[in-house]
Amino acid sequence: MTRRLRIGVLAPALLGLAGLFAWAIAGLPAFGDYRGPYGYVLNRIVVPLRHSTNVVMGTTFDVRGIDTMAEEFILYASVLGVTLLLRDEASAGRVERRTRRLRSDAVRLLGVVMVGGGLLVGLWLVAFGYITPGGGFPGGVVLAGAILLLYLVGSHRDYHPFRNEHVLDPFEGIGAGGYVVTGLAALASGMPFLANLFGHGQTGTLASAGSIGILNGAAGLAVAVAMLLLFAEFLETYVVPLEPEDAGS
Amino acid sequence: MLATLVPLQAVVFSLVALGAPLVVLTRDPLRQALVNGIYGVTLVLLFVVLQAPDPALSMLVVSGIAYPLVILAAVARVRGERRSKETSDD
Amino acid sequence: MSWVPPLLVAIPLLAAAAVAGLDHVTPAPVQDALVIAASAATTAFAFVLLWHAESHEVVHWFGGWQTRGGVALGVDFAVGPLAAGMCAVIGLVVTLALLYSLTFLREAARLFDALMLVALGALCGFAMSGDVFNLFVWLELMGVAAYALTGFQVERLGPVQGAVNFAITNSVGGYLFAVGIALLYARTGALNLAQIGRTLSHGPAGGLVIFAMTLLFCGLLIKAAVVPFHLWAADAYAVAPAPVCAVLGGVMTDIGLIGVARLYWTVFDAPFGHGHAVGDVLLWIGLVTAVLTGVMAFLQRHLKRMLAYSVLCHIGIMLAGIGLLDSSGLAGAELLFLAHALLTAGLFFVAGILHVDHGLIDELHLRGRGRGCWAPAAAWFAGTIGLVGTPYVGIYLGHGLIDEGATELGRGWILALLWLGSALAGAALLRAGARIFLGWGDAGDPLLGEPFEEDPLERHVVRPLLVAVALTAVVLGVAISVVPGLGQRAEYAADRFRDRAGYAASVLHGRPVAPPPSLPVTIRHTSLESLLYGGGATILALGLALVGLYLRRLPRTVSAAAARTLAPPVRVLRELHSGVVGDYVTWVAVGTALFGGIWALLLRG
Amino acid sequence: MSYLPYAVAAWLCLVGLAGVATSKNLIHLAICLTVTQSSSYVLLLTVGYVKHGKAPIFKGVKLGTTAVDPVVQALTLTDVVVSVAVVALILALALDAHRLSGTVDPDRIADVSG
Repeated sequence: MTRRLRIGVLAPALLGLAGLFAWAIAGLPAFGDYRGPYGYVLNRIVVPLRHSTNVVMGTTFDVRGIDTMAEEFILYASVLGVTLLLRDEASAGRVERRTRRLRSDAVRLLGVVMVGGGLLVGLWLVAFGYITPGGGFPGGVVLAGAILLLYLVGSHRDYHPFRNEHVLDPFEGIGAGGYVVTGLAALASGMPFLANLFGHGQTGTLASAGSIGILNGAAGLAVAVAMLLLFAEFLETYVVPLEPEDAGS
Repeated sequence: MLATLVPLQAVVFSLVALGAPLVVLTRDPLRQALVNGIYGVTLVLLFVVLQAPDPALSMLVVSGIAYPLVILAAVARVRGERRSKETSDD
Repeated sequence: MSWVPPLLVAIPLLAAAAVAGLDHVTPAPVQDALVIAASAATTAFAFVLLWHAESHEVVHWFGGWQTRGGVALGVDFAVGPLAAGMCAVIGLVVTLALLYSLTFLREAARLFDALMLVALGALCGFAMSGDVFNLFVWLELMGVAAYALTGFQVERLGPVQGAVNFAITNSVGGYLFAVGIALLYARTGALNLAQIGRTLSHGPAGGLVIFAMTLLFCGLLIKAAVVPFHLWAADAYAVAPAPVCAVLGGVMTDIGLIGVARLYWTVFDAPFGHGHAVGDVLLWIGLVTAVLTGVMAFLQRHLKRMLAYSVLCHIGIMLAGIGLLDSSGLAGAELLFLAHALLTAGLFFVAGILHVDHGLIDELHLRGRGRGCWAPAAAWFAGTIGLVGTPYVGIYLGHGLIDEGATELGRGWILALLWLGSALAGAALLRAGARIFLGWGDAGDPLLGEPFEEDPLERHVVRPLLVAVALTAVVLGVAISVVPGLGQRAEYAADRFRDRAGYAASVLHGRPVAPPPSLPVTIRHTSLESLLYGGGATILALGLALVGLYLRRLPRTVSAAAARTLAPPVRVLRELHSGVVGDYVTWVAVGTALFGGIWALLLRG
Repeated sequence: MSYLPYAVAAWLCLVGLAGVATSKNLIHLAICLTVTQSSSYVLLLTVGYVKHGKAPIFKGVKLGTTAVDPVVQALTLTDVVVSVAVVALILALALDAHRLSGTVDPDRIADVSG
C-alpha cells in the first residue's frame, strides 16, 4: 500500500475502534468506584498471612509469584535474544576501543559519589521492597545504572570486566534459575510450587515474609544482570563503530 | 461530578493525554527520546496520584535509565554510521 | 493437589537458565544432553499429566493460594485431557526440533537451546493456565523467545525483516490483549477464568464485555495468524531456521486458537452462549483463512513460505471447527492440531535437509535435485498426503469430526470450502514434491512470480539424524488418524473442555468431575460424506498439482484465458502481502474494528 | 468527567497504534509501541483506583484503611518489564536492519513479499 492509502484505510479503522472504546467505557463503573473483590480481599489478608507490609510486593512475589517468574524469564529471553541478534555486530566491530577519560577530578569525584549513592539506593530498593515501595525490578535497574556510571566517569575499561558476558551469564542464570529452584524446593517438600517456605517473622522487618525476600533478591539479581548485559550489548554497538568499509557489509 | 476526580488527577491525566501524540509526532528519534522521557515523567506523576508508588518507581527507572540508555545507544549507532558513510562517499 | 503441572514449566525454564549459566564451564556434549533431557522429561511429564487428567481436572494453585469462598486468590493451572494432550505434542515437537538442531545449528547453539526451552515452558504454561493475566505473561514470553529465534540468521536482511514484522505485529496483539484484560477486570474484579465466567453469567453483558472479548480474541488471533492478521507469518516462517519453523508453525501458531477456545468456554460462553454469533464470526474467519491461504500456498515457490501458508490454511480449518461451538468441532480441531503439528514439523525438517544438501529453497531451482533421496522424498509425500486428509491418513480424523459437527448443525455447506482449502495447500506441496523429488513438470511457471535469492547453508550435519527426525515426525503425524480410541477420547476431552460449570466447580470448589465413561479402543469411524470429501480432496490436490506442474502444456486458448482471469487477482493478493509492517498493523486495526463491529451488531441487546 | 481517565487510556492506545502503523523509523516505532502499551497500564491503574484510597502499603497504617487495588499494580509492574524486553529486542533488530540495509525505515527493509 502507498502511505496515503494506508492512512486512508487506517483512519476509519481507528475511528471504529474509538467508537467501540466509547461504548465499552460507558459500561465501566465511574472512576474511583472499584468494586473488587480481588484487590479488597488481598488488602485484607496478605499482611496478616505474609507479614509483608507492601501488599503489591506480596502480590508480585507470593500470591501471583508465577507471573513474576515468567516476567523474569521474559527479561532473560530478551537478553539472550539481543545477544543473539547483535552477535555479528559484536564480532565484526572489535576494531578499536575508544577511550574517553574525563579529565576533571571534580567530575570524577562527583561520579564516584553518584556510583556509590546509586549502588546504595539500588540495594536499599531491593532489600526493603516488600516493606516499603521498591522491589527487585527498580532496584535491579538502579544497580545496573550505577555500575554503568563507572563506565561513564572512568575510562570505559573500568567497565570492561562487567561487560564480559562470560562473567555475567552465570549470575543471570542464577537469578532467573534461583526463582525456579525456590519454587521447586517448595514442591519437593510436598507443598505447591512457589509456596512460601519459611517462617514469616516480624511484620515490617527485613526477615519478614519468608520466601518473598529470597524471590525478591533473585529478581533483583536477575534484573541487575539482565540490564547490565542489555546496556553492554547496546553500548558496545555505540562505542565500537565499524570501520566505514565494514559498515555496508 | 468532579468529586470523584480530584483536580490534580484531572490535570495529570490531561498531561499524559497531551504527551502521547507529542511522542508519536516527534519523528526525529533523538528528540523523540527526550519527549518520551518527559512523557515517562508524566506517567510517573499519574501513577503517584493514583496511589501506586511501586509502579511509579518502576516507571521512573525505566523511563529515566533503561529507555534512554538503549534508545540513545541505538540512535547514536544509526547516526554515527550514516555520518561515516557520508564522509567515505565524499 | 497434583505436583505435575508446574513441572512442565519449571523443568524447561530451569534448564534454560542452566544452559546459559553453565556455558563455558561444561563441555558441549553435556549441555546438549541436558537440553534434550529437559525437553524429553517435559514431554514425559506431559504424558503423565494426560494420564492423570483423563479422570479428573488436574488443578494446581501456585503458592497454595487456594480459593476462599469462591474467590480465587492466586494463579492456577487447570488441566483437562485436551490441554494435557496439547502439552504432550508441544513437548514432542520441541524435542524433535532440538534433536534436529544438534548438528543443524552449531553456531550460537547455547543461545538457541536456551530460547527454545523458554519457548517450550511458555507454550506449556499457556496451554495449562487458568488465569487471564497469566495467559498474557506466557504469551509474551513465548513471543520474545520466538522473535529472537526468527531473526537467528542475522547475516541476511530477510530474517531481520521477518523478525521485525513478527515482533511488532504480535506485540500489538499482546497489548490489545492486555487492554482487554483491564476492561474485563473492571467489570468482574477477577482474573481467574472460572471466576470471571461465573461473574459474567449474571448481569448484562453490554458493550464492555463485547469489546473486551474482541480485544482478547484479536490478540490471540494475531498469534494464530488468521486473515487479516496472518501477514506476518509467511515473512517469519520463510526465514527462520528449519527447526524453529517446526516449532513456530507446528505448535506456536495453534496455541492462539487454544487460547480462543479456552477463553470462550470458560468466560464468554456465559454471557453469549445462548446464541451462535460469537462462533459464527470465528467460523467465517476460519473459512476465509482456509481458502485464501490455500490459494496463497499454491502461488509460492519458496518451500518454507509455501509451508507457512499451508500452516495457516490448517489454522483456518481448526478455527472453523472451534467456531462450530460443539464437541465434534472442538475434538476435530484438537485432533487436527495433533496431526498437523507433527506433519508440519516433519515437512519443515525435510525443507531444511534440502536446503543443506543443495543450498537451495526455491521449488523451481530445486527441480529434479531430490531424485534418489528416497527417505526425504518418502517423508515429504507422506506428510503431504497426511495434510490433505486422504481417508484415514494424518489430519483426516480431525477433519472428519469437524465435518460431523457441521453436518449435525445443518451447515454441511462449509465442508466443501474446508476441503477445498486443504486440497489447495496440499496441491502446492505435492507439486513441489513432484518437481523436486521426481523431476516432473516444467522448469518455469509464470504463476509463481519472481525467483528468490538463494541463501546457501554451509553446514556439516549428521544427515541420517536429520532424516530420522523428519521421518519420525511424519510417521507419528500420519498415524494419528488410526490410533485406536483416540477419536473417542478427543470427543470426551472436548466435552470436558466445553463444560463450563464442571470446570468452574473443579477450579473454584475442588469438586471432582463426573467419572469418564468407558471408551472403546477402536479406530473411530467417520461419515460417508467425509470419506467422499477426503477422497475428493486427494484427487483434487493431485489434479491441481499436475496442472501446476504442466501449466505450459495446457492448450494455448485455455492458458491464455486462465492467465487473463487469474493474473489480476493474483497480483492484488501478492500486493496485499507486502512485507511492510505498517500495512500489517493497519490490517490489525481494521480487523479488530471489523470483528468488534460485527459482534457489537450481533450481540447487542 | 468521571470517565475522562478511561478516555485517556483509549486515546493512548489509538495514538500509539497510529504511530506504529505510520512510522518511518524502527526506533521511533519502538517508542510508539511503548505508548500503545502505556494505555494498558493507565487503564489497569485507573480501574483499580478507589476514591480516597491510600496506597496498598500498610507500614504504619492501620490494616483495614481504605486502599486502592494492589493487584492492578502488580500487573502493571509485570507489564512495564514486558515493554522493556520487547523494546530492547526491536531496537536490536533495528540495528541489524541498519547494518544490513543502511536504513531503519520499515517500509524499505521489505526484502520478501507475496
